[in-house]
Amino acid sequence: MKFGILVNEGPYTHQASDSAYHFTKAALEKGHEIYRVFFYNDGVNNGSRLTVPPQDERNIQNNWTELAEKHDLDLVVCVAAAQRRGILDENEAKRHSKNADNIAPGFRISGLGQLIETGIECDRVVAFGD
Amino acid sequence: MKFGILVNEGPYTHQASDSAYHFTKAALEKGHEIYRVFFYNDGVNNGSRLTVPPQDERNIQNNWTELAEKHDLDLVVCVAAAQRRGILDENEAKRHSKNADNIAPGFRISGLGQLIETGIECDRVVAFGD
Amino acid sequence: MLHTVNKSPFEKTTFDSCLNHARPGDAILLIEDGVYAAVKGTAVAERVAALNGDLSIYALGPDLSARGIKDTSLIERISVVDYGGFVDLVAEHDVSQAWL
Amino acid sequence: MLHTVNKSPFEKTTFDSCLNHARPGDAILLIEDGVYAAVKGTAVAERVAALNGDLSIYALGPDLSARGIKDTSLIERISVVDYGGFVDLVAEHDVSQAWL
Amino acid sequence: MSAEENGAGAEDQKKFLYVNRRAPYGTIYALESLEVVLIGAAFDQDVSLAFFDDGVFQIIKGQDTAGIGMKNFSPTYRALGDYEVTKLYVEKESLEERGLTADDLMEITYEDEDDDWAEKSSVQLVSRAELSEIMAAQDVILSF
Amino acid sequence: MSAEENGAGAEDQKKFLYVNRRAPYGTIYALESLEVVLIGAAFDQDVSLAFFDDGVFQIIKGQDTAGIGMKNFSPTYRALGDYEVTKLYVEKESLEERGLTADDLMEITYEDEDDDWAEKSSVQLVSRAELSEIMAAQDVILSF
Repeated sequence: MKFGILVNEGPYTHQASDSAYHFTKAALEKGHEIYRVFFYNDGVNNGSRLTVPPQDERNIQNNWTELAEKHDLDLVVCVAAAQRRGILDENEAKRHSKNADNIAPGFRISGLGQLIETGIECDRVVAFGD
Repeated sequence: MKFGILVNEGPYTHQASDSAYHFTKAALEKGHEIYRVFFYNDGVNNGSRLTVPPQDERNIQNNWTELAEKHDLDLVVCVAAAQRRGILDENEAKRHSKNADNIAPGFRISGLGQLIETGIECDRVVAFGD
Repeated sequence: MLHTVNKSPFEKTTFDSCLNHARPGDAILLIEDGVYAAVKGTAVAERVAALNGDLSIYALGPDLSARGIKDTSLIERISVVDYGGFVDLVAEHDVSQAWL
Repeated sequence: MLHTVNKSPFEKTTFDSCLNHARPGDAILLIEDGVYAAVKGTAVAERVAALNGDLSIYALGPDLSARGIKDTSLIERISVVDYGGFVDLVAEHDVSQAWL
Repeated sequence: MSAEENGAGAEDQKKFLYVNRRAPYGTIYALESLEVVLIGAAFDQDVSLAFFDDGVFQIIKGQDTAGIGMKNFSPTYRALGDYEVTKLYVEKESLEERGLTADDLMEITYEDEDDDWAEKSSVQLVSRAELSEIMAAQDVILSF
Repeated sequence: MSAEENGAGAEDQKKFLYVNRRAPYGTIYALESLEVVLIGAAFDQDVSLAFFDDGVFQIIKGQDTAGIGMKNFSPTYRALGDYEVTKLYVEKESLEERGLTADDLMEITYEDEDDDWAEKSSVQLVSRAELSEIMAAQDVILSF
């Protein structure tokens, strides 16, 4: 089956991103297709490469990046939500005259249409949040 | 009177930072001293200079930065909470081999002891959160 | 002692817990989504109206207006304050507890 | 239809609202802090035990273990699933609603 | 990207329901949910919005956010008709618990092209049981 | 910075209360509150912790987080005695509503230097009314 995943909260503060990660892994192990993981609201903060969690804790951004590499996942960060919260890629940084960007490998910034498309294309959409 | 302010949530997603800002402004207008504004939990995300809110919305980071300039406020972002969430200044970025930083003007990164000190030194501590 | 409550009483149990722990002479300030507890005729209004009279209950005006709540809709015992009044309440009470 | 609830029934009203809207034949999966609703002998347990038998209620095992909840503490009608079981529940039901 | 490119012509539209259960301003979920609805309107799907629990507060009349320095986004709900989003279900029980009636809600209307562009209300009051039926009939439920 | 440098010697200690009302793991507040307690212990103030509402779940026995991939931080509560944090108030009513008794809580102890280093429990069960008194007697309440 084709699954779409929606993550509405940032890393560490809420369990949402962890739950979504474990669900995604389990779905892949069962042979399902993950069409896209869409990060919205504070969920966009999962896509920052600047996080430095304590060494004895999981690294949520790395977990997503590695899972994406291994399974060729499409990790999409909503551009509007990302702008509000300061998650930028090189293009966005340039466009808004910011002198740094912080998007993590494996994540891409795109529009909300990608969430609607996920709803249209997928057999199931599962949301994780606060 | 000497006030300490604690902000536990990031910008935009919760009203906490807005409420803390309006409270701080009102306290200053009434002639109170703001000893420190301490940003903890997701509150550290208020200190990112990379946010680009829509033009018809308030800019929360700018609001804090300008208030700090005008009144010489001490805006402190907790280092441990900031590392988890990817808020870094130049030193922190270097120390953790990250190739970018994102701290906003007027904010500084320091330890949790600064929160305890706020409790010790202030007549009142007021917390804003989720 | 001053208690601040910032969540809707229909969504979270913080307001209930605050009422369970507030003592006579204490003050409660409703802010943000907490101001919905200040409205007459709701499923929680009776509990508020029946509270010990020694408990002062305030609601933040700017948060009421944002949510379209008129002064005429408020439970009688509620006093409305602005951010300056919020500051005064904090100053008047030895310690504040935010019911987050 | 599958409902997921991730908040403690003592903290938020999402579990209540879910029960109010679930229909016979639906399934409810308790995850994260939602698993506290699966425990026997609490102030909410009676409501869960008394629900229509056509409503299936599941709780996520890894979240139960993290919170120190043993299988013997669970209300009888609750079935425990792992993340794979969560995936199966989503697949088996046409649509999922997350009670955030 | 147009709806056609997504293979979502009228014959294979999906039923999308946006669930609104949170109050505005205290958190951003109401606003960011509305932003999804506006973008989603371009995709030519069968769209409905449900307002229940504290979500009914989103469409209350007379919101004035000047004092909290935030943008009042409530007028946007009134523009939904222009986006052909015309089905807003509001749960009666949620209104009652909050001491509200239909008169407390903003007037949200659309012009019905199948009825000589007559102006009609987009808001439909439904019972809890009816709302449960509506939810169960969806293909995709988006809840923030 | 030492406590002395802060002008916080024993004669002018402040009473700090850390309020714990949230369950662990679902959100980070319990963990990050505990991190404040550990740092704060160096400041030689009069420190208490209150566990009530869902906060009582923080100190439940038998937590095993292997399956959710998060760190089990509950053993840190047992180390609080080493930091001279020895007053943990737990509300009886909160336990009862959750079907819990004192036996469900971890054993958290300290060695009493004024009583020949006898090992004593740091946990004190208090009624709701007693907890209200304790809260009212504080100089600083930190709640996350």
